[in-house]
Amino acid sequence: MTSLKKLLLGEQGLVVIFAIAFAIVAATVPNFLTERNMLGLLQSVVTIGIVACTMMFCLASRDFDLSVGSTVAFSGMIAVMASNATGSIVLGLIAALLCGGAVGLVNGVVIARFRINALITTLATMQIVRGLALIASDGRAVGINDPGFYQLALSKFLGIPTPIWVMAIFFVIFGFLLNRTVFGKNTLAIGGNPEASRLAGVNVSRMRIWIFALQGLVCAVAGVLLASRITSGQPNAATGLELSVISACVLGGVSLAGGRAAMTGVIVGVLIMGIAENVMNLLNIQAFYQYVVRGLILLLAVLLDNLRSAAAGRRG
Amino acid sequence: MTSLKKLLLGEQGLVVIFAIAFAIVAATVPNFLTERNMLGLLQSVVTIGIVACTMMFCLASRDFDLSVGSTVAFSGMIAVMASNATGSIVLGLIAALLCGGAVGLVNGVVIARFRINALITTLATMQIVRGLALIASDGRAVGINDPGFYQLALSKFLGIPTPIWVMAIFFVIFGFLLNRTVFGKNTLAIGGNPEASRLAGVNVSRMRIWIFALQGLVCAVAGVLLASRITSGQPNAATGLELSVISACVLGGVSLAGGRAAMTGVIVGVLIMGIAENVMNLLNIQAFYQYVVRGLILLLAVLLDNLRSAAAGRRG
Amino acid sequence: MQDFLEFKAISKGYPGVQALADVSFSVKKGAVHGLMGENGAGKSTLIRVLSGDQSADNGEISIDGSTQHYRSVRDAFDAGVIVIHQELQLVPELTVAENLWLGRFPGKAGVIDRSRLTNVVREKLSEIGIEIEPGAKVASLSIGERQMVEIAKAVMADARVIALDEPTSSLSSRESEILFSLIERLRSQGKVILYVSHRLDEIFRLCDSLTVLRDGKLAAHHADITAVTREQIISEMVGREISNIWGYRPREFGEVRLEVKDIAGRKLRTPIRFSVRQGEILGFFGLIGAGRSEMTRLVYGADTRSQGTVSVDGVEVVADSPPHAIRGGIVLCPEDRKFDGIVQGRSIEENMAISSRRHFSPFGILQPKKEAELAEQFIAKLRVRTPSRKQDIVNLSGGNQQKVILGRWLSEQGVKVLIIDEPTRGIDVGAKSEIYEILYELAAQGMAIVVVSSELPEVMGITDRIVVMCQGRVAANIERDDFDERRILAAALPDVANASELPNQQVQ
Amino acid sequence: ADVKIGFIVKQPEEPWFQDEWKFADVAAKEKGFTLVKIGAEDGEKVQSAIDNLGAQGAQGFIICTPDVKLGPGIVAKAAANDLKIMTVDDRLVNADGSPLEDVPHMGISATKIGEAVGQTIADEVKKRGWDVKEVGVIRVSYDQLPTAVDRVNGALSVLKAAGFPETNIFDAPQAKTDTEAALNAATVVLNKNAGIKKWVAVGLNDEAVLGAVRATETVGIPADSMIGVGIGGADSAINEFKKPTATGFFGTVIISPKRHGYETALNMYEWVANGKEPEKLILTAGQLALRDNYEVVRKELGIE
Ligand SMILES: Nc1ncnc2c1ncn2[C@@H]1O[C@H](COP(=O)(O)OP(=O)(O)OP(=O)(O)O)[C@@H](O)[C@H]1O
Ligand SMILES: Nc1ncnc2c1ncn2[C@@H]1O[C@H](COP(=O)(O)OP(=O)(O)OP(=O)(O)O)[C@@H](O)[C@H]1O
Ligand SMILES: O[C@@H]1[C@@H](O)[C@@H](O)CO[C@H]1O
Ligand SMILES: [Mg+2]
Ligand SMILES: [Mg+2]
Repeated sequence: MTSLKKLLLGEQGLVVIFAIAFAIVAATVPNFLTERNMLGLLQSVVTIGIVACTMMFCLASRDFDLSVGSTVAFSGMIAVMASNATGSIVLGLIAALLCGGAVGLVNGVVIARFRINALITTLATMQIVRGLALIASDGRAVGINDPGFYQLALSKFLGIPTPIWVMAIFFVIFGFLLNRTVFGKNTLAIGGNPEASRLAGVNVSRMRIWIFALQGLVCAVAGVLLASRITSGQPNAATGLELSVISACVLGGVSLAGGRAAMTGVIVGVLIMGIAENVMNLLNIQAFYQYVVRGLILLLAVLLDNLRSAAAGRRG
Repeated sequence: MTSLKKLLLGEQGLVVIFAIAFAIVAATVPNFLTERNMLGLLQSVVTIGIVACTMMFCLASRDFDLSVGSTVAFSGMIAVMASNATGSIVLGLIAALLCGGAVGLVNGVVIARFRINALITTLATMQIVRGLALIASDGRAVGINDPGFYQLALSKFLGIPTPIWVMAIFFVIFGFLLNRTVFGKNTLAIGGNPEASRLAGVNVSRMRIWIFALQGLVCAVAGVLLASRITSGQPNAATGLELSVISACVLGGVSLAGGRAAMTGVIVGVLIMGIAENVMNLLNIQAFYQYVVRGLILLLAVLLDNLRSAAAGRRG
Repeated sequence: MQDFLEFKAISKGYPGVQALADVSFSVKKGAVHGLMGENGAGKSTLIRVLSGDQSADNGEISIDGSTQHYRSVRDAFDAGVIVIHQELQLVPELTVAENLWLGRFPGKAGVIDRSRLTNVVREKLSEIGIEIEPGAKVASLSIGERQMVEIAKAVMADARVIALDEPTSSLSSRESEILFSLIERLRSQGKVILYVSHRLDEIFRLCDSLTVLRDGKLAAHHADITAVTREQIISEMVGREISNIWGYRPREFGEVRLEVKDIAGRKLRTPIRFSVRQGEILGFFGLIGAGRSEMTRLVYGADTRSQGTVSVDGVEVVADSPPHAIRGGIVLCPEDRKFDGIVQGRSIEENMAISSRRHFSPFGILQPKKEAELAEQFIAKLRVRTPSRKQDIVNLSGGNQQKVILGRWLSEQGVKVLIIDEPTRGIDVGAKSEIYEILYELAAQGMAIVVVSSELPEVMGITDRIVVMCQGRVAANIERDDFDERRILAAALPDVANASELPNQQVQ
Repeated sequence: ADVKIGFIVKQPEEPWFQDEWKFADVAAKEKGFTLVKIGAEDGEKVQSAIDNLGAQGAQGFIICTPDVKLGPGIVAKAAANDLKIMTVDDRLVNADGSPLEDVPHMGISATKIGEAVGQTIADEVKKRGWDVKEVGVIRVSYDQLPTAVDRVNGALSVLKAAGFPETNIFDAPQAKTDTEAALNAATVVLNKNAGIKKWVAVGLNDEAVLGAVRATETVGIPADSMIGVGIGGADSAINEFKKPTATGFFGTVIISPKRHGYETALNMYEWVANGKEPEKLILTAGQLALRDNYEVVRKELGIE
């Protein structure tokens, strides 16, 4: 009894709660726990999962990035257009990474150097970048000429599609970055107490610029994989992604007030979002009711986590 | 020279900058400064303007409300359905206010009493309420039976349409509430330091509940006016409103970190958003470029304000 | 010995305030140099300039003969300067070790060497006698422990110049002793130490030389501290003589005003009962962590009580939240002004009127004139140093912020019970005696006052009765006639054998 | 085995798709198969929707795709999950823009529908005896949606041919696809050209045209000086016809969700259960409905 309580309320409580919920879903929802469905589910969260890695850093350092959806669409677009134009997939990828990184860099510089509110800045770049994507493509999707491009998403390794591997590798890398490196600790420090970090000699504005630039790069990776999966560059892709990603992070215990983040939490947050969607479709829940259910699941998930941390004596 | 500088960098600097920008636009953009266009412009910002009044309180107390768009749509829907069903416009209005207020109350109680993150809570209610609006109407627009309902939006007083008057009255009321009442000061205090305010005797959780409930009521008013303007209840109305309203507030100098807000600022923020849209259409700027321009204007506006406050020695 | 650290004509102004005006003095190598002055005199500003955090408008600093041109905290650090600020500068979400290494983590290629991270810290901490687990999150430490972590920063960095801004204001005497011996050791290593404090006996005990600031200007410089007296320093600071700082006057007590029966809460498990009469000032004394602050929070309803009742004038106050307590006539001045006291971003006036304005705001509508009058009144009465009542409270010096919070409750109406947790922490000598005067005045009007303090001389000097707490329990209840230092201390100590745990004892 | 068929649509909140689903459900009930309805707003959602159908053991699906260029990806995904595929409303295309002819399709031609709108307006203007040179055209546009561009351009091509001068065509870009956005954009056009007294409006759907109609009402242009013709024929248009007095919303080109929903579902069922492959291409036409005949038209189309 007490050990169960300990397990639930401990550091890894969220993971435990998630495992229990997963087991219940697996036992009750038909077709859920099949290899096919699991792979499908994982693929469906690739974009959110990858982008959540850097969003975690962004939120942990008390920043905010609304431009991720646009950047994913824009860099996917660029990847397709550049590789169509040059005939080389590699050049396409490089172009996409450059563009994504550039968007992130601009965000970072404007926010950290000109000290402009992150919400407004990224709301602005969100629109500007979406506009650029639309202008570049004249508002229409751009098809991929070289079928080799599709292989990025279609290829498999050990029976598991490449995008899932990429996501998994990102989870590992960014988990390591957060917990084991100076970069990660400085990120948490900036979020936890910017003033103290500055007084301790952390170069706060350079850190913030780096985080945003990284975010841009990571969005480009997600954009390329997305374009490959949907076999075209779509200027309207990934709208609303920002809110899903931020929700996944917050669900996973990342604090919007900065300073608190954990990779396992974010992974769980991402999976909760994916599973909710997946199960609702498996159960054939009507579209309008899906809205309501999605909202309720979000509420329930944070409520549970809150009860847990309240019981554990932390501040709300 | 120095007095000009003082004017620009003073408390009312944003207003002055805005006035200058307005003068430039009026002088250079044909058809801008006509009575018709001014009235059209004001009418186009009625929804944002009204909702911004309470969003200002919400942000000033360090909270966040993403559910406003859904609540506007839902309560507009309810107003139409209830007045169709009962044959009485007044009953329809009451029903809408009750529903809007109820949504706000639920937000407030969940956030303040169960101490759940406001972003997640309102993201959840945003979806739940949108779902309810869709379910209630089966996803269809609901026409208004009684033409008297249209009069809410079409009627004029002193040549100015009622919705503009309503917005103006809200500006006055909420400006007064913020600056001249205990309620306003307590809101700002909570935003500055919630724990200190609590210990100073401010009933923080009751205040937060009130603010959200008020936000819901105000959304209902905006929803009713919107339904009247478009002569039907539309479940898909006002999507994305939350971001526009929050931008208008932040543009107007409301701090997302709480504790800072001014009604004049918010009015200017709302007008900037409306004028940007209006002028782009007057100048016939192409749709895709409008995205880019909109983003740039947002950036420019905060940048100017920032330069101003940096020069004035305030922290960014 | 050589002048090692030199301030040359330093000036620094903020809008409306000249925080430092043409301040010059120098400190020798291997010396502990005291820095004193009233609240708002400019001590912290000088230290911030030294730390590279703020740049002076004019003047320069030279270390070991070379003029410094640093533009950031980092540069100052590289030049061998480390500063322990008046406000704690820790990241609550990180561990003790991480906080101590912040800004210069050990490791290769950006990967943190975790064993070095904790081992070095463990070594250093035990070397200086601080018993804190390096892996503990700072958020889980008490204020005193956090202050020790802050101080440990000075040891972690191998600096030539160390500045400490009011380091003992929230330390227990045992912790203070650790700090003092640490300072001795640093002095013997030839470092320069700049030491800010309002406690004269600390200054006399530690310092070799002393500078007094007043209104941002150099008021006095004493190259040899043994050549000055307390009285002289006080008059240099305050500009007048203060003969008897306590100024205690006996009073008549009336009926029981505050009656606390068997209250307990999560952090205070053993039920506590006590009562205070009209006109009585009751002191609570104990070591840090004895549970005094927790007790005050329970009485005030700031934390939830698991049991017990609180009544005022025989009427039970259902104080499950501060507003209820205030309406019942109980107010609390919390001990942690940064987190529980000031409302950042708001003016002095608003910080003062936040509670009392409800009495003169009909239908919730403000009366700006009344608020202004009130603010002016208490700014004058408490000698708050500020250019205007409209000043944002975060721009005030630490001590002046504390005064504004006091003003908040002094301006409240219908107060029957005033609870003050550490009333004079960080407050200068001059203002201290004024605050005591105010307390006597209020008591004379029939108010029941509870004063929680870690300074034994203060509790003994101003209260009518002392409740001693130890490990969450009431250990003794002593009337003024029986006040005896030894007896009080004996009751405060958990274990008589552990006699090193003495609280601050400075008698002035 | 039990037959399970998916029906994926791009915008489940749109009444049109609600209707398509409703009629598909009728077919499901008749034939006794399971219909799984999934909304998929973008390419990524489409991918997971197809995976999801595969995982639950469906045999085929019908889709209205969020973007026609998603074609190759959708076909590949369907093949990977061993699902039969048919498209409805919008036809999938290749990277080079040519239609994927192998995939059976039932749909409408966006350009044709637009042309019907243009024709209706041109005829009515003539009937009212307006001088085309003095009539303003509001083009309520939402250019990031390719179908919207095709429809609007279809309408304008007819109007231009009928003599409407290019200089009298004014763009009113909607920031979003709702009525309020159209209303705000159209208001600016009207105010900017206060000299023009007679107006017509085209747009991507009924909501867009309604916005323009509301705008004329707000600036005081009488209902008989405005001709707006919408596309779709869902409730927002019908509500307009039900109003006691005629508004500037002259008519709408109704497209029938019944055939699109019911027939596609039925065809897919026949294909899955009986191996009967559907026709490769069926194009349905829109039908004009006006204030006085909309009930009849709707009956004819099998809605209502
Ligand atoms: N950022 C700021 N903006 C405006 N005024 C400031 C600012 N920082 C300090 N001041 C003012 O400068 C003066 C000196 O403050 P400082 O903090 O140096 O005092 P101090 O001697 O450390 O006082 P205390 O003993 O209370 O800590 C005060 O009047 C204070 O209000
Ligand atoms: N931040 C904290 N987290 C957990 N326990 C704490 C914390 N601060 C204090 N405690 C514990 O709560 C109890 C009472 O502490 P409290 O702060 O009331 O003591 P105090 O006598 O007022 O001392 P102080 O001078 O530190 O305020 C002690 O057992 C202490 O160890
Ligand atoms: O997007 C449109 C939809 O609105 C409906 O009109 C059917 O055709 C689709 O292409
Ligand atoms: Mg100080
Ligand atoms: Mg205490």
